[in-house]
Amino acid sequence: MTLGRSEFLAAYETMRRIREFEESLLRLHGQAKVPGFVHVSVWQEAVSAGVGMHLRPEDQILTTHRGHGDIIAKGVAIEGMYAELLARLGGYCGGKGGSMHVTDVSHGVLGANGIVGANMPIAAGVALSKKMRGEPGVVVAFIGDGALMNGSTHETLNMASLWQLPLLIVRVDNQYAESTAARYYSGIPDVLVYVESYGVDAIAADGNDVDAVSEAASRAIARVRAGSGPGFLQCRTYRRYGHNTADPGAYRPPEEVEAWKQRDPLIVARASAAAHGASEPELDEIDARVMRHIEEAISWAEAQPEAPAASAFTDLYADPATIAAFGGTLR
Amino acid sequence: MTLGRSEFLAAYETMRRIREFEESLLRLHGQAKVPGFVHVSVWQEAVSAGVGMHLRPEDQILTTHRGHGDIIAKGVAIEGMYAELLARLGGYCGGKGGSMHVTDVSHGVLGANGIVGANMPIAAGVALSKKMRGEPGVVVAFIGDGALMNGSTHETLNMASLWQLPLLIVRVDNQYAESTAARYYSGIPDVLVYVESYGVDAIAADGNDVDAVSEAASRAIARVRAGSGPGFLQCRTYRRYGHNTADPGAYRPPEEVEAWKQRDPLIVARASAAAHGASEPELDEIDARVMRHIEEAISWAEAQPEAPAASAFTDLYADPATIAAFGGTLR
Amino acid sequence: MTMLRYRAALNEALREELERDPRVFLIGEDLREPWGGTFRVTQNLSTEFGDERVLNTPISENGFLGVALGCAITGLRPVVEFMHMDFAMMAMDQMTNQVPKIRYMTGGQVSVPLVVRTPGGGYKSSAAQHGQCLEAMFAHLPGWLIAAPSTPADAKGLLKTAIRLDDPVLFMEHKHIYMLNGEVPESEHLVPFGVADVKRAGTDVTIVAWSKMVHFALEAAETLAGEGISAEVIDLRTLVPWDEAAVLESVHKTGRLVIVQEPPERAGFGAEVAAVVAAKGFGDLRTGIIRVAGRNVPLPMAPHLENLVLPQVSWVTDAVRAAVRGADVRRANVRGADVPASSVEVPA
Amino acid sequence: MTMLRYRAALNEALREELERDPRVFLIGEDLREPWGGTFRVTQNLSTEFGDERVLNTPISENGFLGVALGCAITGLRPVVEFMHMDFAMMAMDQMTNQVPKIRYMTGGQVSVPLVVRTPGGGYKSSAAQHGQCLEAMFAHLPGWLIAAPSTPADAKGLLKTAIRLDDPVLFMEHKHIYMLNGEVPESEHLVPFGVADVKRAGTDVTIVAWSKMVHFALEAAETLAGEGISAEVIDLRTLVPWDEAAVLESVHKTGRLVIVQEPPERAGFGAEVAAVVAAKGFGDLRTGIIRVAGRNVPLPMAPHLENLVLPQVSWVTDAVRAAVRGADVRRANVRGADVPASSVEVPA
Ligand SMILES: Cc1ncc(C[n+]2csc(CCOP(=O)(O)OP(=O)(O)O)c2C)c(N)n1
Ligand SMILES: Cc1ncc(C[n+]2csc(CCOP(=O)(O)OP(=O)(O)O)c2C)c(N)n1
Ligand SMILES: [Mg+2]
Ligand SMILES: [Mg+2]
Repeated sequence: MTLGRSEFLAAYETMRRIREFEESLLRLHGQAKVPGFVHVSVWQEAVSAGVGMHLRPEDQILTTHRGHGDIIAKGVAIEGMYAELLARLGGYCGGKGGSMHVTDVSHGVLGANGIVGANMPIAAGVALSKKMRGEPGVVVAFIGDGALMNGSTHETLNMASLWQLPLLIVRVDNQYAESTAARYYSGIPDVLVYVESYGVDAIAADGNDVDAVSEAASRAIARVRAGSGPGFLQCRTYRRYGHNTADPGAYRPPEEVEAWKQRDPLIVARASAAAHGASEPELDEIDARVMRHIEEAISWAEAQPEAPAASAFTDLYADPATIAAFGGTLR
Repeated sequence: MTLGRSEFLAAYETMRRIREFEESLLRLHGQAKVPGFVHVSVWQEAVSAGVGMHLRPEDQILTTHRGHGDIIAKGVAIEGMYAELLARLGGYCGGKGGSMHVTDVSHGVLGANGIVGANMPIAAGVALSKKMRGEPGVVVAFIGDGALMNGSTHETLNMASLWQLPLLIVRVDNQYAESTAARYYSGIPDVLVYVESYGVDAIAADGNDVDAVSEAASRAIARVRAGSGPGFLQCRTYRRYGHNTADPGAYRPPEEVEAWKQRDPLIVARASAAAHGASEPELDEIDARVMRHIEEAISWAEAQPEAPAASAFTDLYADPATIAAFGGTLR
Repeated sequence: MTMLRYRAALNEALREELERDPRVFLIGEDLREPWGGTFRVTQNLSTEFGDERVLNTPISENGFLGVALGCAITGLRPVVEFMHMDFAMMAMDQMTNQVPKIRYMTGGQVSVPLVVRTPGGGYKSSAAQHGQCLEAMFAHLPGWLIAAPSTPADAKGLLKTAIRLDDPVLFMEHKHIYMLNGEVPESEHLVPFGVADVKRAGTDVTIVAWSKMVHFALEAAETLAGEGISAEVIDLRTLVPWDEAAVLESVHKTGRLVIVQEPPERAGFGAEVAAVVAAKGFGDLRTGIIRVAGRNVPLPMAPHLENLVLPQVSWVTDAVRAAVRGADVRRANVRGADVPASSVEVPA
Repeated sequence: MTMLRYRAALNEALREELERDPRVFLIGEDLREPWGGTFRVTQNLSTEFGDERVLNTPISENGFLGVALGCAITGLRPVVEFMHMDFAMMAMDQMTNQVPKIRYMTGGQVSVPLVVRTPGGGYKSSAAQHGQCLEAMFAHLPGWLIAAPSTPADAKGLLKTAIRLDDPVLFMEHKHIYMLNGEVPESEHLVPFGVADVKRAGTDVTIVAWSKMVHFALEAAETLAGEGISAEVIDLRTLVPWDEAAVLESVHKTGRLVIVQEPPERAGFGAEVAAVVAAKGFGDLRTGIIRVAGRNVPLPMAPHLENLVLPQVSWVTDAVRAAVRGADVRRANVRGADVPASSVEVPA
């Protein structure tokens, strides 16, 4: 238990916001309002919140297909996220990105990614860029547990160590890659030992306890921020739902799901409220405030017009000379 | 010192054969008889010989752009290798492969590879195939030190461990990847620790001492052969020449090259001759025999006609139905 | 004949070939029960044939394709799945430099009886990294055979053939038609590679398509018939080899060619068809060759934007009308205002 | 003007841009002194600008391209080198799913001022994994710009432009002409993208080429001039965008088109040129479009085999003669016996 009262309340609010955002997406997707497919992070909120609370405006994150929580915890407005996912005007990516590509550069969110593993080397580059330009800050790449097996992990850990990059990799270990449990995809006995073998500092935290995540993240981030080289934070957790909106999650034993239900990070947090000097009614009030915010944000987003048709053909190229060249006029 | 007299003499002969083969290629390339570019393994012969001597006909190897030594040590005839490199009839790959692709399936050589890292997953597949088909034998993938940094290494080590494949990776650590010394490409403090973190058994041997390599290789291969899972053998060594026929090797301090010259594996072996119960004249005789063989093999290959023109258009597809389909007749 | 969905037809092909040949096995991500593949193409197969024949892999596309290649050159017959075609890019070294070249490079010492099954296809609001049809890239790499079936029957028949061929096959399925129903011949149904299927006969214009676009072509042809335009629809079924003879014969009859492809126009496979006809069938052409294709932009997530970027049936009908109108071949200007100018890419 | 070799012209472009803009840096394998790149294109630059501006990387192509992308979207201007174009396949996820799409996917929140320099090219007996020209693959991926210079002057001028553009550029060099000498304008020489260079004017036939093939086209044109055939040679210089107008204008004049490309014919970029002309320039064509291209096989190592597989000057002259002879456009049969039937691939 390391969070002070106000930090705890803030973390709780972030987790609740993520939770309700994710649950609302399932509803909106069920109503065919959110197109495509969506990966939600319900029960994983403590990782997003516990890491995000230690990040500053100059810090940057890159996340995954299951990244809504990480993005919200970095301070991005849910209004723009809803607009994006509902393909409305005002969406962060003009409706072109959607769930797997939410990006808000102004808040240091350099993108989610639909390709497992691909965000890691890009994040290493953002970190290298900071270092080369002498800019302060930390870069965080969130990955899933299954992503660890992709070659990108190896290439990134090696370069991050070699070049001593201000990069923190946070592994959100929900124990499954789609339907595949870790024992079927991993031959690595101990992930921390593996990561340490690159000379990268690696620690673990209970991913369902926001106190634990926060404590570990604060240490890991401080180390990276101090210029002591890259770090790695492993958080064991569990996802409530199937892999995405197309998956009932039948490959998981019901007892297992039931056991993790007890460890819902919001339940865990509520159980610790008193110890943090917070009261149930305070938390109820936060819940109510978040619910109102969610509803308002959805209403706002639904009231926006569709992303304009013209935007299908913008934003591919940046340079006026390029655009001119395609148009036939050249500088 | 673990080799018996006759093993020692055989290993010495293999090393000498590799040495003279490689040196002859440099001459033939200089005379513009061997086209393309060629990577030779001079001073690395102890690794090829020390590993190769423990391999059986049913064992299979896959090697790299610098793989002539590994291939010779597996028992492949140098005649066919010369023919291949000189683009003559009788070359193992019909002149289509050349130095970087020498393959002799009948001797268990499933190919060199021009793409760094690419042979590892293929080798893992050959090992899986053995396991699935219940066939005996070990698969060896030779890699360079620089190759370790490629994502393929990670994916292969993980799958090899996960599926407990009969695979041995031999890392021929000549301390440079082209011009780049290890300190500029690797952030991994200790390669053995790294490899062990996958649950893969890893050992090291002095790559310029064929006794040491043989001792380590015999243990590593026996373990894999016994079905105890994959292994890794790290052999520190040095290459005499530049990276390939286009490289003078100017990035290496002359003192460094000079120091390694003293550790030429043939010199090391000769110094240990008496201890192995062998005499200088015996080794001289081997040298002479090898030299004769090399000259005869070159003469033979040079006397062969060019690889036939038609072969440029054969061997792309195997299936008669495929070939017929391209010809317009279909089954 | 039984009615089967496209994905069930694929499943049946896999089942029959797993049954027939013990060397056949499946390898890819999440193929086993109770999941059976992200698009459920491998449903029940791990239950029926055991986990030894249906391998789940780590998310290591380059690695497990390499593994499959190692198996293929040593006597097994792997059928690989990449969950979405976009992910084949992670395995592109093996896809480019290894699988299609190893037989040639080794002078024929090994064969590569390997199938890569993977679904391409947009129209699902899945954005830029989950909907590409990348067949053109592989068509440019000698060594691959490529199938892109449009119907359940062809899906089954081509997949069975692919598994039996001793050469590597890129088998492009299409996400958007997995649920399409159709009649499928039972058991030994083998469709040969390189033989197109004339899905509808016609005399005024030839429409060439493959995969999902065949259905757009057929819909357009139906509409056009009502206008008195008789369109012949040719489903290539396989792209390497493709049935040049069938297309040239049709163009000889119709004198007009419209090619429909889903992915971006530039350097797509439609260009190859156009180039061959512009060489070998030039004398038969009465008007310029028209390509209907995706616009040269990535796929946007929003469905209404995606529909501006991906071909629509109306684009096909418009193109055919333009082709038929294009009687004056001199400066035919086939990209008139009413034809989607699919190469326009950066409007103001 | 100074005389410079192609690779020295590239080196000069890099030096000038490193000098001009502190955000520019180089990243790739073995770029630093005393090696200066496998083909010595980056010679001396690490000495002049320091190791901070010239990064040597591990053999992690996908990884370091990702790193470069991360730098590009945060204000730096990386110039990446892949030692051989074949190795770009190791980085293909980043090349396909990330670099060219990230701007679009994010609704324009980031730009990608990133250049990937990489040499393609055979004719060096380097076999199947060290000689591919893979430009067609990238032309099919919206988001990339592509340059493929044939001369030292264009090498310099296009590379400087590429580095200054805010969009990702695939810059395809050619190994076989690195030592080619030519006049190069000093300092501020900027060649725009999308503007072809008519390297030789002519009236009977248009030959379109890029990269090394331009020199074959020019050699062929010289020979043909002796036979009274006047060939116009157009060097596209950039493939995305490519100068359709220049080609269409030329074909309008000549009525005949021969396209020369080095890599395998099937689904190469030549098909795109053919397809566009078969659409927009159809009315101008007097005979079928002929492609001269590599055969549809991987590259064999043996030089005498490689020369059967890769285009030769004689193939170009033969093709042009066939085009000029092809007066009767009806069933022109442009692939006569004396023209290399470059799609024939599996003889008995
Ligand atoms: C390269 C690549 N391969 C496969 C996929 C399909 N895919 C999407 S998410 C996923 C599982 C990822 O597992 P994990 O990293 O544990 O993240 P989680 O979904 O559990 O959050 C897979 C296989 C992909 N997107 N990219
Ligand atoms: C994927 C890939 N990247 C780059 C290269 C170019 N290349 C060939 S050998 C080599 C260095 C390899 O170093 P190492 O693994 O140590 O082997 P060594 O040459 O020292 O035997 C490089 C970079 C390649 N062939 N493949
Ligand atoms: Mg997971
Ligand atoms: Mg080395």
